[in-house]
Order: sequence, then structure tokens, then C-alpha cells
Amino acid sequence: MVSEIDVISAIINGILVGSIYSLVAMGLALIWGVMDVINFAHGDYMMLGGFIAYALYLAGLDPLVAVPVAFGAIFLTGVATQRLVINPVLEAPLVSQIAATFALLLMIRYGAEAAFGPYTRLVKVSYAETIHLGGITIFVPQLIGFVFSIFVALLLYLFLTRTYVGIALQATSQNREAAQLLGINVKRMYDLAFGIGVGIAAIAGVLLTTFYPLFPEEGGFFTLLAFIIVVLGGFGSVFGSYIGGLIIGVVETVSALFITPSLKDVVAFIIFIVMIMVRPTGLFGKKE
Amino acid sequence: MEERILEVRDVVKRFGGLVAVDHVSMDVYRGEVLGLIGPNGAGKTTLFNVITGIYKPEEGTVRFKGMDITGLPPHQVAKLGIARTFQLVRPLKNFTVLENVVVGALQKSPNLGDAVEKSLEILELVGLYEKRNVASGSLTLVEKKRLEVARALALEPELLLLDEVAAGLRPKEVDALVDMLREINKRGITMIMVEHVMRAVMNLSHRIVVLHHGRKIAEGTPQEVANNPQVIEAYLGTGVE
Amino acid sequence: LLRQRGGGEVTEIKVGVILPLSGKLAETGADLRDGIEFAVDQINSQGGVKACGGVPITVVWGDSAGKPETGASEAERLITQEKVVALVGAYQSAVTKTASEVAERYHVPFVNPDSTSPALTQRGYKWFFRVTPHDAMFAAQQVEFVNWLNQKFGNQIKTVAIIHEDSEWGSKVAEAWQQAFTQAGYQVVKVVKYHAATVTSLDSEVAALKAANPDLLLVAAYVQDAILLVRTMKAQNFAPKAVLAQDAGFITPSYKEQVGADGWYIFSREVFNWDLLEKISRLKEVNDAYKAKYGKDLNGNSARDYTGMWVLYYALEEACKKAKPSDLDAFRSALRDALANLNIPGDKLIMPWRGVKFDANGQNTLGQGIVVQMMEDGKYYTVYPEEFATKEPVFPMPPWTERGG
Amino acid sequence: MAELLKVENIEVFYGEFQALYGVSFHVDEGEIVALLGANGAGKTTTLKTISGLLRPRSGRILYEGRDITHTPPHKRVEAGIAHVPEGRGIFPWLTVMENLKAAAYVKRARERFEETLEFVFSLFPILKERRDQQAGTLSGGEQQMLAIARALILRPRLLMLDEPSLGLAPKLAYNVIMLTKQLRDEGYTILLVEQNVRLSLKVADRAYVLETGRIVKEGSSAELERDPMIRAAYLGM
Amino acid sequence: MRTGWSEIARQALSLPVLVAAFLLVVTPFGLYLADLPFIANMMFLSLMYAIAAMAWNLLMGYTGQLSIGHAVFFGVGAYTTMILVVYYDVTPWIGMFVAGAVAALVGLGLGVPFFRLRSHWFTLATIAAGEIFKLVFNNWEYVGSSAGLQMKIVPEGKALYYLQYAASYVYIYVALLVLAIELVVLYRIVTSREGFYLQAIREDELAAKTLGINTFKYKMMAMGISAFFTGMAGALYAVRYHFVEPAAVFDVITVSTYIAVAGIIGGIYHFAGPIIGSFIFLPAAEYVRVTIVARFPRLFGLHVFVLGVVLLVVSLFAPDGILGWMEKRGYIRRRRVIEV
Ligand SMILES: Nc1ncnc2c1ncn2[C@@H]1O[C@H](COP(=O)(O)OP(=O)(O)OP(=O)(O)O)[C@@H](O)[C@H]1O
Ligand SMILES: Nc1ncnc2c1ncn2[C@@H]1O[C@H](COP(=O)(O)OP(=O)(O)OP(=O)(O)O)[C@@H](O)[C@H]1O
Ligand SMILES: [Mg+2]
Ligand SMILES: [Mg+2]
Repeated sequence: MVSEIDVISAIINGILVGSIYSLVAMGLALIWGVMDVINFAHGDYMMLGGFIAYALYLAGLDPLVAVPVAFGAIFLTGVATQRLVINPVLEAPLVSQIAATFALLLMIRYGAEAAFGPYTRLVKVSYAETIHLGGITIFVPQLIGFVFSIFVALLLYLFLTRTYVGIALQATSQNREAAQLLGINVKRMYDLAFGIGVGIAAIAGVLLTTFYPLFPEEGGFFTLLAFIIVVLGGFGSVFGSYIGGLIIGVVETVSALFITPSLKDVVAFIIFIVMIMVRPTGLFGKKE
Repeated sequence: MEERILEVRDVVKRFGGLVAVDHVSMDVYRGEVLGLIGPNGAGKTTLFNVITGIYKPEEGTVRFKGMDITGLPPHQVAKLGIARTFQLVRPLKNFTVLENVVVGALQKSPNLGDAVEKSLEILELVGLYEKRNVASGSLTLVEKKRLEVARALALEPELLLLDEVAAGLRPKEVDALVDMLREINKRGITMIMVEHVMRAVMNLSHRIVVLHHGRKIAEGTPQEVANNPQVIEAYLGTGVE
Repeated sequence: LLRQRGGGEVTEIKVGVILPLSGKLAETGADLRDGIEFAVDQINSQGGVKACGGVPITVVWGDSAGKPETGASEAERLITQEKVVALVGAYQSAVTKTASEVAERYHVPFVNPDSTSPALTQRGYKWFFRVTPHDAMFAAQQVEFVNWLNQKFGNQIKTVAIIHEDSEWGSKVAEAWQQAFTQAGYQVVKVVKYHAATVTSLDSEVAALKAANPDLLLVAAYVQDAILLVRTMKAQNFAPKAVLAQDAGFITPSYKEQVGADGWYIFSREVFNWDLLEKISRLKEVNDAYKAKYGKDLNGNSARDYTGMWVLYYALEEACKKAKPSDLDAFRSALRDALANLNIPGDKLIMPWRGVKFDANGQNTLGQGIVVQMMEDGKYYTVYPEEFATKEPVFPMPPWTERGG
Repeated sequence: MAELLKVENIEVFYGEFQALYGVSFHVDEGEIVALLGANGAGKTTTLKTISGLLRPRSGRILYEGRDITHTPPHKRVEAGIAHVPEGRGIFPWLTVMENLKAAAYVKRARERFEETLEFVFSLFPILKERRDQQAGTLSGGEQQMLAIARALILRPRLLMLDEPSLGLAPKLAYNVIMLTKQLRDEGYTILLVEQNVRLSLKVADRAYVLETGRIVKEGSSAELERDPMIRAAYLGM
Repeated sequence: MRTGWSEIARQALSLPVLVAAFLLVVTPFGLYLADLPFIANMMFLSLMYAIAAMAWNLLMGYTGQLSIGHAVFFGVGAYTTMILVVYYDVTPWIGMFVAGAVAALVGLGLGVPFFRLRSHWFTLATIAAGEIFKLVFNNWEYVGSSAGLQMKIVPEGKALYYLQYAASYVYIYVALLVLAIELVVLYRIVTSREGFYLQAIREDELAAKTLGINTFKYKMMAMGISAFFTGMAGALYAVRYHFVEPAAVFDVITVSTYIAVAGIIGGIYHFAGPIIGSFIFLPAAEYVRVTIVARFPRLFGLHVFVLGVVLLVVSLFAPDGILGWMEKRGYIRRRRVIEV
């Protein structure tokens, strides 16, 4: 029934889609790691990135031009959000933090819906072509997205582990007071973490828009996937999130081959539950 | 004094390549105070963690009152009668001092009135009675340590493990603490005390065990240990009280 | 509330309308509302309900927010507080289920112009009347259409595959298809079901369909997944001889605008299409007036709700002959009987139907759908039934590699 | 000698609770000053206020003659104030080496990082051995060493140590306190809070005594060592 | 330390409680007389959410475990009631309690893996569980898949057995009954030793463990009870609307999140917080929806956006909810377990 080539094809497609999940999850992991805040609105920043790409597309530019633009714009939006919304609740109990980012979700998602309308948009890029490799088909925009995502992931990894600012970011995540005593401007670190985190999500949104329909509510499912991926990859491990994203992508496409596709998300969720049972720290995680 | 309340036999605990506790055996007799000292990183806290069930040792056994408790979960160990304090204090922050103690006391006296009464008594003993209605998050470090002791006592343990409770105290405060612990010991509670403050260990311990690099290097009366050249070399050095 | 004028006469006839005016389907809800509003305007300007002395119809709106529980509570409010003579609505089958249940209990007629789940008219309700055809009827008609294609183009379609989203709508449509096509002797080689709310890729789904190599692909999809499906089919170069969709995603303005050349030659079942203007004389007139007022053409949703309101009007005229609106219970009951006995010929409607006549379950038996196909100007044209067709169908669908665009 | 730090009349509150009542004192360049006081007297509070973790409700803090009362903590570090907090405050999930690197975030530290690192490792060889161990799994005493090492990496002008010997084995405790003398000789200025009063008076030039939030005594170490009240309360005699 | 019945009776007979109870009992009848079904429905929904939010708060406010997956229990409760009456002809009067029990079993089943997790992780796991349940019910033929189940209309003589009334006022009394049972049970728990332990777990689980508390056991207990009453709230949904479908009863936003938001707005550290929160949040959300849809029919997401703004304001300026804010202002006092 299911041929080998189908499976290989599914794995490749899973990796391509998964690489976008990975980006979204990495941003989430960064924010979560540094600030100990779960950003429920994460996928909605991604959606905003998509709309920026769409706007440039309407202006006659290639949506990929939006990668730096969206990153910049959403980075600044993220910094503003951090200062106005996140910072005031940082010391508050978990539940008010979640309430605050959930409020952000409602405001961004439905604000966008009110502003742009709930309609679906589609971007048509000139390179929307398919490569055929002996029965395996690869959609070029997805391939480009994959390359971009690797590039962004690598940059982020080097930034976090090889630069003093990166290490300072990690330090802040573990002990705010001690970080201050080492001359680290904690507020700036939070700005950076939140800005970069949602900025990366926005990049994912841009890449996604080159091959996936764009609509204001699209972020919800991606946020949910990002949660799963961060747990799967392991807390505080940006690298883990990247791999986690690919795994979930592959799990979804491959399981769609073998079971009824409407249950493929269940497989992803079950993997998540199994993961927390056998290894609550995730694949590459350090911290519970 | 001959009943062995705790028997540690050949316990080994490794972290990766590091052997934090290396074939340690020791006995604790009912009613005594056993000092456990050694340089930083010698494995003292790790040994406590093994005894209280937070870590499972790779090798060896721990017996409490003759019963094998190796690898039991922490709450069961606590139920059996072993209480401990943490080197890094962990009070229940939004609870008042009294409430913190009552949580422990309820284990043995399910009736709230009794538990409160007992807790107040314990707070008096550790000198926190005045602060009973204060949120425990706002105590000073030293007070938090006393609270740790109080909470442990509330469990009515037979064996009490103290991890550096005298740290940060001035000599006078150390003496007060020693008096307090001696009083507790007199009530029949056996203790193991990990401590770097010699004023406390030397005054209180009946016997002392010395760990170094995870191994037991000496055991004896405070006097014997203090004069042991190996202990002086590795641990005491010269010049400190 | 039937406002009393002096000695027990009424000044208006109140009708409750429940629609998804907020929530996910608010966009559709707005269309539906315009259709109803426009029908009521027309009815009132031509003299209201004449048999009741020319009183106008007033609509009291209820917003279901797309939720069954809100639909039910709105139904109760409209019935007991607003004292409407009948209810119209409620688009989503789940909402229609709970709202019509309330109506049934209170003995209030419920006219449903727009829900297509077959189950709605299998409940044995006495007060429920569905004007639109349902999915099983559509499925039967789609089999007829495929038979007709086979006749015309030489029996090219033998195997069928189905892909559908997994909500009530998609699942029930697929069920009906499977039954109808199997019964008609076609071989259903693959059924793929996906979850629309979370679908980010249809790669594996399309691969599975392609592996089954069907002659005809039947699709029930919402808009995002419809676009994604077409894209993925193109990417994987999967081109069955024909693709026949069940309206929904495939007929939304977003889809038509965005999908472009990739959507050419795809068939969709519809209830209504712009080119019917040329075939249905009444329609052109109505549509012109509607466009003048709302700045847009009628579509399948607004046209059906428009029609539903007119159907209710015809029944009201009959009911007024039997009972007085001031006696609410008697009037509702008379209205129910009038609906049950209604027989409206097709030429009085703007829909491509043979008429309106309800069976014992309250289902209109004279309704039907049409089949449209997107041609190279990006517009849909009616290709079936022949009496409404404006173009010949293009069949088989040319492979992806042989198209411009 | 120039005045490096001057604390003027600070009043500090935790919510409604007043912890410091008009505390004033000064530390001159090149001095070791000890801050003594019983449990809860307000020593930690004082240090936290100087490093900026707490804000005084009134009063001023001058550093190098500039008013830094409203300067954020990280700016004070940049200006050369280092504070080893009570209870360590290491970064548990970073390795020992990364902990040290995190301290090299400010420019003044980064420039001489390699050099300072050598020095720090010579002081605490165990840290060099454990450079790739996660700091959170270090023993209590090892964490204390790491905290001190990190402050040294900062190359501060003013080093504030809050109970540095806490949890250290006697031998090491002695060494750490003696270290302050060596540091002073290299040009550091030191403000020391230490429960081992005898030893701190041995290394300090001057000392202040805090009691329930007020300075009640000050003087040279020698004077205070002779003071009968100090002998009774802090030296255990 | 368990609160005696006399103490509960004393609390129950205190003036504010009596006044509130009186109003609750009289209002529906008044609404009936005044013919205000819309408000009656609001009242029913507020009660239904209050029951779920009170249950949710046993886990959140008392045990420190934030669940955004309570739709699981709500949905399971709703379906259980419905399956029993549709397939087995069991009266909802019994079905409701079976629903609670089944939901509790599900809660315990989920507790085993989930309580290995702390804080955020637990929360995420509950969200995932909500999604799984929705998808599974969506695909499960026996329970009608995505179409759900609807009760048949029964002859009027059987109304009491099948709890089928045209007028919705009746259901308010059913909900009140469930709420009353819940209040008594929860009050007894939170003022007992177990309740005290739950709060100790909330403060610091490891510390609680070393104080001899079997934290897993107590968290499971809280989960079971919480799931039980949330299941009953779901049962009330089924009873009231005679209909269940996965999209409605397993919804992350309108069920899981609304329950949590109602609790947060009321104040999670107060016993009555979730009730107050439900009675404010639901009507307010409904009011906002109705007015905004009327004013700006073309700005589709606007009313949800406004809800977002309100929630943000609450979480920034009154993070401990309405009762928490009142406590800070000194209008009310939180009752401590022990006061000496
Ligand atoms: N989880 C762990 N992983 C790796 N190494 C560990 C871990 N826990 C402890 N160690 C190491 O094991 C050794 C023993 O640690 P332990 O905490 O038992 O020392 P200690 O005797 O209590 O020292 P101190 O007096 O400084 O508190 C230390 O060198 C420490 O770094
Ligand atoms: N976070 C806090 N909230 C409320 N009160 C506090 C807080 N921290 C400290 N205090 C109070 O402030 C006073 C001074 O505390 P501080 O920690 O400065 O004392 P200290 O001299 O450092 O004592 P120790 O020798 O115990 O470290 C104490 O009475 C303490 O209870
Ligand atoms: Mg230790
Ligand atoms: Mg201090």
C-alpha cells in the first residue's frame, strides 16, 4: 500500500514543514528560558510576520524581502510588548503571566481580524515550482524556507553560546539578581529575549507565507505545536527545539500515511505525553 | 546507647565520572549526636540526600532501625521518622512561620489544635515564637535556618539530619543554637550534623566522622578527630578557631 | 410580541432570525443577514402580509455566535420574550439542531434555509422545515452529474477518491458520497479525512490520494485547506481526470481571488451562481436591486436565505386565512400547517429549483444543486444541469504540466 | 586617602518594615572595612542598597564622589562595584566556565578576562577542575568559591563580600578571608560582612557595628577588638 | 481537623451567605415572571462556569497547578450524561453523577503522567490533553463523531425523568443544586488537613515532600475532585441543551480558558473568587459581544479584542483578581487556615 518512496517523500516533506515549526519553537524556547514566561501569543507574532510579507508582496516585492523587515518590525513590537505587558507581570505568579500573554493573544489575533478581515490570502512567488527527484517532490519555496530556517537557527545558536551577550542572556534566565550584580542590564536582556524570540517567529511567518495560506487565526495551532516541540526538545535547549520541530514535522507527515490524517495531531500529542513520562527534561533539556 | 538507629553500608553515589560518595559505611547509635565534617565537596550533602531518599545510591544499603530504606521516596522516609534540614533553605514562602511548622506537625497529630499547640512549643524552643505570624519569606537567613529545624522537629523524628544550621551565626548565636540542639537531643532525638562551624560540632558531637573526596578518612571523638593530622591537613588547617 | 392595536389587531408580524453574526463565521453571517433583510424589504414594500391586512414583517435578530448553546438561548428569547411567530436560521447544522429543538418544544415553526446535514430532517420534528437540499440529495445529484459526464465523454470515470475535513459537515458529505457513488457502481478507492483547524501540510494526504490513482476526486474542504490542497496537488503533479468539490472553501471569494490558474477546471457543486442571471428571469431583477443596495451580487448563501424568507412569507399569507396573529398559539399552528401544505412552483423562485414542497420530515423535495466549473477567466460557469448550463464542461482536466497561467 | 564610598543617612524598608534607620558610613580607597552586627541587624540590607538591588527611601549613596542613589545596579557594576551576595546566586544551569564568562560581560572585566581567570583558578584550583560541571551541582562550598571568583572577574574597585566564608571548610574559610588582605594590597577596596568576627577584625582596617538597623559603634579594628561589648557579643569571650 | 457539620452549618447560615442564597433561589423565578430568558440563560451559564471554575481553582488556587485543559473533564462529563440517556435511557439525574465519576477517573488517569511535571510544563500538558480529547471525540463514531449527539424530544409526562423542559428557568435550579453540593464538599476540603497540605504543595513541593507529605497523592486527590465537579458542570451543559458536540464542549477558548479566566478575574486565592469571577466575566463578555456586534458588525474580531484588553487590564492592575484587589484595599480579609 504505502511504498518506500512515499515514506521517504513524507519524511522529506516533514522536515521541510518541521523546519518552520522549529523556528517558531526556538523563539518560544528563548523567551521561556530567559524570562520564565510562556508566550501564549507566540504564533500570533508569527502571523504578523506573515502579514508584513503579504504587504510587501502587494507592493510588488518578493515576500522573502520581508525576512529582515519583519524581524526588525516584530523585534521592536516585541520590545514594546516586553516593556508594557511582560515586565510588569514578571514577578507575578504564573497565572497572571499566563493571563497577560493570553490577553495579548486575543488582542493580536482578533485585532488583526478586525483590521484586516478574517479572509485568507495567498502569495504567489515566481519560484513556486516543484523539483522532482525520482518520485520525490520538493516544493521550492519550502526548500528555501528550510535553508533560511537552518541559517537563522545557526545564527541564534552561535549568538547564545559564543557571544558575551548570549551568555549574559542565559545567565539572566537563571538568576536575575545575580546577573544584575555582574553588570548585566536585566531589562535589556528581557527586551532582547522577547524581541528576538518573537522576531524569529515573525521570520517563520514570512517563510510560511511563501507556501501556506495566510489568515489572522493561523497562529493558534503553531503556538500549540511550539509548546509540544519545546517540551520535546528540552527546556532551555534552543538546539533541542530545532530538532524537536523537525521530529514533529516528520511525525505528522509520516503518520498521515499510516493512519487517518485527521488523527495525525493526536500522534504528535501522544509523543508529547510519552516524552514527559519517560524523560520529563526532553531530549536535550537540562532543567525540569 | 548501643542500639544502631542508622546503618550506612558501603554506599556509593556517582555523578558521571565523579564519585561523590565512595564506599562509605557508618553507624549511628540511638541518642547520640554524630558530627559529619569534611572539606567542601567531600560528599556530606550527597550522603544526606542518599539517606533521605532524594538520591538512590549505585551501591550499598541504608538501614533505619534495622529496616532497609535504600531508595524509598522522600515522603516515606520522612514518615518513618527521619527528618532533615536543607543546606539551602526552602520555606513555604507565603505561609506564616507557624503554618510552616504546622504542616509538619500534622503528620503526627492530625488534630489541628494539637498540631498548633505542638508547633508553638517548637517555635518557642527554636526562638521563633515572636515571629510566628510573620510570612516566612521575610525571615533572615538565620531565622530561616531555625525554621528549617523547627519544621523538621515538628515531624517528631527519631533521627534528625542537620545540614549546616550554624552557618552564618556569630559565636554567641552559635552557643545559643548548640544549647537548643542539645536540649532537643536530650529529648531523645538522634542527630547527624553536617557543619563547618567547629564551635558547634566540637561542642555538640559525641562522635565525628570525617569525609574527604567521598571517603571516610577518620572517625572518633571530637578530641581524636581534632588532633588527627590527616584531618588537620585536609580540613581544619591552622589558624581558625 | 404581537403589539395589540386597539381591538386585538396587530401592526406587524414578528419573525425571529438566528444567524452567526459574530464569531468565526461572522463573515458568512453578514451575507445571510443581507439576504433576509432584502427579502423582508421587498415583501413589505409590496404590501406586507396581505391576508393579515397588509401588516409588515419585522425581523428580530438573534446572534448565535456560532455556538449551539447561544443558538438555543436566542431561540428561547425570541420565542418567549419577543413572541415571534416563527424562527428562521441558523446556518451551522449544530446551531440549527439546538435552536430548532427549542422551537419544537415551544411549538413554533422553524424555517431552515441553509443547513445541509441530512440528520436535521431525520429527527421526526413536526415544526421544522428545511428549504435547501441536504448533502445526501446533493450527493445523489452529483452521481447523476458524473453519469452524465461519462455518457458525454465515454465512460472515463470508474474510480473515485474522497478527501474531506473532519467536522460534521465534511464527514456527513463524505458519508453521503461514499454511499451514493458505491450504489451507483463506482469504486471508492480511497477516503482521506483531515482536521481543518490544524492542517499545515497536505503532502502525505495528497501522496496517499495519488497512490490510489482515482479518476475522480471528490473534495469537501474549507478555504485554507482548499487552497492548500490545490497547491499540493500541483506540487505533486496529481491530476485526476476531474475534481468535484462540495462548494464551501471552493466558492469563497478568498479562494477565487487567491487560487488563480491553479483552480481552473475544478468542478464544484453549488446552490447558486452568477450566470444563473441569464437563465432565471426573476433573478436578474432581484440581483440588480440587491446589488444597488449592498454593492455586491447575491451568492449561494444570501440567495438561499432570501428564498427562505419568501417561503415563509407565502406560508404566512396562507396562515392568515386560518388564524389571527393576535392569537399567537393558533397562528403558529396555522403557520405550521401552511408550511406543511405549501407548494411553490420553481418559477416563483430565484433558485435553480423545481419548487418548494415539504415532505413529512419537513424536507423540501424539489430543491437541487448545480455544478459549476472554473474556466480560464477565473470565473465559475454553470455546466449542469443542462437547462441552467452556460458553458460546456472541460473534461478531462488537463495535466498541470500542460497549462499556462 | 580618598573617600571611595560614602553612605549618607539611608533608610530602607521592606514594605512597611523598616530595616535601616539613617545609616551613614564611608569606605576609603584601599581600605578593608568590616561591617559587624548580629543576625538581622541589616548588614545584607546595607550591601544590597549599595549595589542597587534595594532602593533607600531617603538618604544618599556617593561613589567616587558621584551620587549613585538612583543608578541602576548594572551601571554600578560598570563603575566598579562588585557584590558577592549572601546565599551565592550562581547560575545553576551554566557550567562553571560559563558562569565566569557571564561575569566578563562588562567591558572592564572583558578586557582582562584571561588574566584574571588565571588568578582565580590559582586561588580555587577545584574550580579549574570542575570548569565544565554544571554550577548547580557543585557542593555548597564550591558554589561559594564560584561566587567569589565571579566577583573577582569583574575587576572591581570596591568589592563587597557578604559572608564569604559561609559554608566553607575552616581551612578554606581562613584562606578566603586572608585573601582580602592580598586583594587590598593589589589595590582593591573591600567592604566585608563576615560572621567570623575575630578573623575579619584581623584583616580589616576599620569596622562599623550595626544593631537593628542603626550604626552603634565605629572605630579601628584594634579599638573594637579591645571593646568589652564587642568581645562579649561577637568574639564569644 | 476536618470541619464539622455544625461549623459548615454555621458558615452556611451566616448573613452574606444567606442573602446570596436567597437571591440565587428567588431570581430565576423572578426572571420567569418577568419573561427574561436571555438573562436566565446568562444566569445558568454563570452558574455552570462557577461550578467548573470552583473545581478548577482547587487545583490552581489551592494546589498551585494551573490547568488549561479542563475542557477535557467538562466534555467527558457532558458526553457521559448524553450517552447514558441516549443509548441507555438513564435519567440525567443519575447521569450527572456518573459523569462526575467518569470525569474524575479521566482526571486521575491524566494525573499519573502529568504530575511528574511542574508549573508551566503541567499547564502545557493539560492544553495538549484538551486537544487530544477533542480530536478523538471528533473521530469516534460511537459518540457521533463531529456531529455529536442530540437527545430526542420526549412526551411532556416524562419531563422530570429526562430533565426536558422548554423553559430554561428550571435548569437554573438544577445548577444551583449542584453548586450547593460542590460548595459544601470543597469547603470541607479546603479547611481540612488535606486542604492545608494542598497549599503547602503550592508553596514548595519539594519542601512539602520532606515534611512527609505524599504530594503525588494529594495532587491526585485534588485532580480527582476537580475533575468530578467540572464533569458535573459539563453534565449540566448536556442537560440544559440536550446536545453535545466536540467543537462546543472541548473548546480550548470557550471552555478551558473561560473557566480559568473566570477564576482569575474573581481571585484564585479566595474561596468564593471563582463564583464572583464567573458571575462577572460571563455576563460581561456576553454584553460586550452583543453591543459590539450591534455597533460594528463588519469588524469581526473586535469583541474578542476588547475581551483581551479587559483581561490585560485585570492581569496588570489586579493580578489577584477582584477579591485579591479588595483584600489589598482592606475591604475583605483572606481567611488563613491557622490564626493564633
Ligand atoms: N548532581 C551532581 N552532578 C555532578 N556532581 C555533583 C552533583 N551533586 C554533587 N556533585 C559533586 O559531588 C561532590 C560532593 O558534593 P556534596 O554536595 O555532597 O559536598 P559537601 O560535602 O556537602 O560539600 P559542602 O561542604 O561544600 O557543602 C561535589 O564535588 C559536587 O560538585
Ligand atoms: N525580603 C524581606 N522582606 C521583609 N523583611 C526582610 C526581608 N529581608 C530582610 N528583612 C528584614 O530586615 C532586617 C535586616 O535583614 P538583613 O538580611 O539585612 O540582616 P543581616 O544583618 O544581613 O542578618 P544575617 O546575619 O542574618 O544575614 C531583618 O529584620 C529581616 O527580617
Ligand atoms: Mg553540603
Ligand atoms: Mg545577611
